[in-house]
Amino acid sequence: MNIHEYQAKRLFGRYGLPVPVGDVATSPEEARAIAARLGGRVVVKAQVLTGGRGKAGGVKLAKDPQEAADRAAEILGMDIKGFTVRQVLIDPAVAIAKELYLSIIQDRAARRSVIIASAEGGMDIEEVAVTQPDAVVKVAIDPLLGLQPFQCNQVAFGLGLDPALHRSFAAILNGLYQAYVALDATLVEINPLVILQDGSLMALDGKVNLDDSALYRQPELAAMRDPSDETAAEREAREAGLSYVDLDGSIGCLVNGAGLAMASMDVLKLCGGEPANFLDIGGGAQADKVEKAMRIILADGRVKSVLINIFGGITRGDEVAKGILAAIGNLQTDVPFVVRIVGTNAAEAREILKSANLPTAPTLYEAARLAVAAAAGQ
Amino acid sequence: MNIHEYQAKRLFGRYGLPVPVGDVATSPEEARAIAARLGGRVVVKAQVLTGGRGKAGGVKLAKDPQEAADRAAEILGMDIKGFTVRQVLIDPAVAIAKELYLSIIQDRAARRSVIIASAEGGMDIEEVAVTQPDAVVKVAIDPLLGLQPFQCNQVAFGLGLDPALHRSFAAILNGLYQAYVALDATLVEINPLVILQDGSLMALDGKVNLDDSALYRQPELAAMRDPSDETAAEREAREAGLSYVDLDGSIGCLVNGAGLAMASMDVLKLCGGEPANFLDIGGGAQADKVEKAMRIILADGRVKSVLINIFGGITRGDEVAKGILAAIGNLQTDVPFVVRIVGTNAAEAREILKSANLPTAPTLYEAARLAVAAAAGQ
Amino acid sequence: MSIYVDKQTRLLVQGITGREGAFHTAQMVAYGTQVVAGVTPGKGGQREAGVPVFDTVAQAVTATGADASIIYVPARFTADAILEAVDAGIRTIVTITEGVPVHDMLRVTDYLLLHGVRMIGPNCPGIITPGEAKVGIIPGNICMPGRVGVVSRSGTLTYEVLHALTERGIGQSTAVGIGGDPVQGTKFVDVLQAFQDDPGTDLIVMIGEIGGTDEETAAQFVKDSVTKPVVGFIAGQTAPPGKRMGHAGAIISGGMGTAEGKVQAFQAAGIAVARHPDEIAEIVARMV
Amino acid sequence: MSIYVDKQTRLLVQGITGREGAFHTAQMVAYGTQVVAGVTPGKGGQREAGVPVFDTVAQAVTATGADASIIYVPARFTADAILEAVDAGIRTIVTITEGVPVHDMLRVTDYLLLHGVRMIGPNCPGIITPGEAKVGIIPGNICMPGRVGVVSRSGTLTYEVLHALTERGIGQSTAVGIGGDPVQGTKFVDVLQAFQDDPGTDLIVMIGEIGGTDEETAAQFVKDSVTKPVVGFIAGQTAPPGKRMGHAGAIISGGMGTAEGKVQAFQAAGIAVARHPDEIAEIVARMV
Repeated sequence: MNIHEYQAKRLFGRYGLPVPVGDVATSPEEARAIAARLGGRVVVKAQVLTGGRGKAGGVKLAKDPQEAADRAAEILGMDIKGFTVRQVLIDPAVAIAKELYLSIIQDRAARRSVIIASAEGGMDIEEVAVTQPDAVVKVAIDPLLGLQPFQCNQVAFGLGLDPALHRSFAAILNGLYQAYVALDATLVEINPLVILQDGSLMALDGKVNLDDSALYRQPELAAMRDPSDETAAEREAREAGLSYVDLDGSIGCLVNGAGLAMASMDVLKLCGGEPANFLDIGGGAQADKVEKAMRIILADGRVKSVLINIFGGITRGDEVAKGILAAIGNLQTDVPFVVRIVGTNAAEAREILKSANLPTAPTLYEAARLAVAAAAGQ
Repeated sequence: MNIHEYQAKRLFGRYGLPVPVGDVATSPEEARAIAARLGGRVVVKAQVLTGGRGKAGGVKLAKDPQEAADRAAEILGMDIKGFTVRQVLIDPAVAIAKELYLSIIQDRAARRSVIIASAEGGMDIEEVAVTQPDAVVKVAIDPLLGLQPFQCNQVAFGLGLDPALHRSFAAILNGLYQAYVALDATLVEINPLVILQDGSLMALDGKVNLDDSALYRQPELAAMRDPSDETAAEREAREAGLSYVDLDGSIGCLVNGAGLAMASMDVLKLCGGEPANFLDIGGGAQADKVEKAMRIILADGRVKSVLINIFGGITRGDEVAKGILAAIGNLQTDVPFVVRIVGTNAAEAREILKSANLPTAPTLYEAARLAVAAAAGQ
Repeated sequence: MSIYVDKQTRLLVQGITGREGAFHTAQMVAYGTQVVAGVTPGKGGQREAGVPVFDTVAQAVTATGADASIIYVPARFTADAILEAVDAGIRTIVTITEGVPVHDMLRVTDYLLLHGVRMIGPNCPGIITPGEAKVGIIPGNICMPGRVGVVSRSGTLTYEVLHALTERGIGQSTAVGIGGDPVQGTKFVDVLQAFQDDPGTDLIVMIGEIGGTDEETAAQFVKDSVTKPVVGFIAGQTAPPGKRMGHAGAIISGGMGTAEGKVQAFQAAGIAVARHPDEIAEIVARMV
Repeated sequence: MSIYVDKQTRLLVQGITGREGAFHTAQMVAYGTQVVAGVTPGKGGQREAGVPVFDTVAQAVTATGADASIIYVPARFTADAILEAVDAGIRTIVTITEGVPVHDMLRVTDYLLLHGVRMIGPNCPGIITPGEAKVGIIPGNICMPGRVGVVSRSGTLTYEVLHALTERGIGQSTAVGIGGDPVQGTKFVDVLQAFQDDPGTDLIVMIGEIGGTDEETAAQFVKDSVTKPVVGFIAGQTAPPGKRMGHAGAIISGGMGTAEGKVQAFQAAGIAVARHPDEIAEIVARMV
């Protein structure tokens, strides 16, 4: 789960990081009031859950409250990479001497959290890593020990920071790591971390990605979820305990297991179709869950056919088939279904489905071919 | 460093442990006022930095404020194992269903902190360990992981606690471990941890031993030091950066290095003498430190002679000898000194000392023999 | 021969009295796995599927000599359960539980590595050595003893492959589901090394998916250190970037972890890559 | 031959520009120890006693190939310095610093053990392999090369013994001061095992003191696993219970750690026990 810049910076502030004192506005009037309260020049920043808002015109300077309101009016409602801007952050403009980059991420391959820092702040770090690999400092943190003082030194010396800044930099890095652990974050990023002209450090931007699996113990963070970060169907699926991702194609997919669901999408594509979604109904195939999943899939008007691919494992295939029939029976739809059940009692399952006039197939490839044909009206 | 029961329990309270709501009194009048404020029966407990106060009559029940004042009057001023009682703790008396023992100690051999628990509370745990070893539960804590929930389970099941108490017991054990780490304790102990008749748990007594080496980062705890825990000479030595322990003999010892100091005492004993002190002046032998050490030794009127045993290592022996002479020159004393210097330039050192009429010896044994003879007036 | 688990494995079930734990314990016992003990705090002294239940892992190990453990406890208790197993001397752990916080797993996997304890999972279907032991939830009836080693990040997709192999009469030495989380106790390379060392394995099937770089690392390892033939598949060729596809670890981010890159890495390492799942067993059948 | 350090040891000094660090670096260099680098954060680029100084241990190791480190930093920075050395791949660490909090050492020694890194100390005089390398503060001029191994919890008491041995013409293979703290990186048994395995050591001198049970454990180890003759001494026979005798670890508590008990354990293990320090070299002289 992602949260907005203003939320990230508020959280950072709790861990002692120096952040701007700005506030968030949902209207030009609010933006004006905040700018007036802050005094001086401000920066108006679109709050959207995607990158690249600067290039898209979502970040603008304003020299007074009226300009802040004008800029906010321009930015609010903008579409940035498919996200509509509903909030702007009004921060005081600051005099920047230098921009740095600082983040902590989970390195899957190393099974370690890694500090990534660069003296080239404000830029895309992945680009810096490619073009100036020496400018990127990486320090891995032992999860049992946590961040150690010597590692703060390594990063500070690696960035070539003025020794006078080492102490405040270490405090920021420690605060950032504390936040990272306490918030169950998968990424915390400050880009840019700026050295102001008065010589102090400030986290001018902030980004936090959260671990969905840990939200149960982060109720405050869970409540920060922005509805715009998922479609209505995705939210409905999440609340029903289904893994679902909206896609652009015309063939709905209903599969048990994430790997099998991806593979099913892949085979549809291989057969010339386009999947309308990823959907994993999880273990077994209880009738109520199947029905809920079908409703979500069919709510997408673009869906022209549905591929159901179930591996009957410990749950017997014939029982799964009955569950699917019951679910389809409760739905009023003309969209054709192709069902493929494999595994335990698959033959019996196919008999049951055929007797209900549902097209079946013995292999995934064949089922996908039928679903693609059905979507094409054949 | 040790602190009093009432201090330990106040600290425990900060970590969420249920402790009695009593207070400490230095006079019968204060004891009366506290008992009146608490209401009901109270227990009056001597606050001394030694064990066995119960057997010594230092813990008494009182049914009302007047009795509390009377019992406090009896206990205040008592001598318990050489410690004078200057404070009493007045705690509400509670209805006890069962007494448990719970502590966390540093196990030097295992280089681990170890939880020690027993269903036989209120008794000397070392006795229980010998007489009923099965009644003692030991669980070692990994210092990198810290205390884990499964370990709380192990202790709770090991004690045979009612499952209804497991949750509150785990909270106490977690709080105790937090305190142990946060306070840099070498021991935290609750004896007894009681199950009250209402079914709740309470830390009725509390003991905390602190790591002297960590006091620099525990200023609040360092300030709790009870002057009665060390003699005036020990305090003076500690403040001068000298390791010093008061003993009962007649021969002062001034040595560089703790092991060599202990060995020097041992040799005095072997030669029929009794050391008056342990004193390690540490690395080198700077004249001012030597002089300070001599003043502390000579302040003890029982001292009849002084053995100075110095290993001249990187500091040359002749320089050490000059430092000793300078220090002795500044003191006005009739107490005889025997000096032994070994190591680098020891021969030159002996020449310098002899020319100043100080008795010297080539070996520790010989020096000790001379010091014992000198103390006997020979 | 086999890897990780066999007839000698003395298995303990953590969370044995839960719904999942009880159901799968019965399945594992029925399969012939030596399930010697179960643990559920507070249920010590009971029996589940004929297996004695203990309050703590230490008690269970002392009483039964268990040397492997399977974990079915809820996600919020999983890290503690794993640490308890390590502490009690268990040497092989299979963690079925899904949804364990990543920070928990970072701490736990570090601890496991330092203590030399093998863990499979979390969020995995477990291990099966057909005809010997089933430690997890892989259906026993879709497998048969043989000489093909299977390793996969997936659950049901693995079952498909096992089932297809068995239907063709191609048995398996051991099948290992390493799980779909970003931080795993056991990676592809660990299992590849084990299969390479196992005289009972002649060919290896490796089923990857989008996200992370473990398939790329595994491909390099195959190139450098595996002499046995490897057949591979990557799921998620149609997955869009930035979206988590069911598994917590199945996400393309920052241009990394695409199916295309993984397939290329497999091909560059000489791994025979199937275009769709049905093809995996077909290719294996041609090779054995 | 020798243990732990020799002519090949490439030593790094942590805290090289401090008063102690600078003084003893000069001494170690003068003795002939290969001191290849020093570290003091913020002083990178300087030289101390001719040795290049770096800001971090990682930089120093990369630049110089240091494989051992000696630590002279103040107590409050010692745990961090040790962890930095381990992180940079240093395999042998000598920690001279006194007064390191015990909780710090519990964490650090656990980490060292898990990573297989040898640490001597803290609160110790270090190691000397006469004629080869001096890593610590043991005066070089009181030692000579030979075949007696010395291990001790003490500083100057050890110097006494080394000096007495040298005066009698009895040289030493290596002398190790393991330090006087309650929690040590290296215990008597570790050093006994190393001397037992060292073909250059014929006889072992072990100098213990009151507090803890390591001498008792060492005695049992001598009985079980050491075939070379051992001469022992225990300091603190006149120390009262409950009082810390200078060393943080030198305290009799709960009736444990008495000199009497340790002497008995030594004797029961067949160790020749000296009654006073002067006697140690006398006994050794009779035995060699």
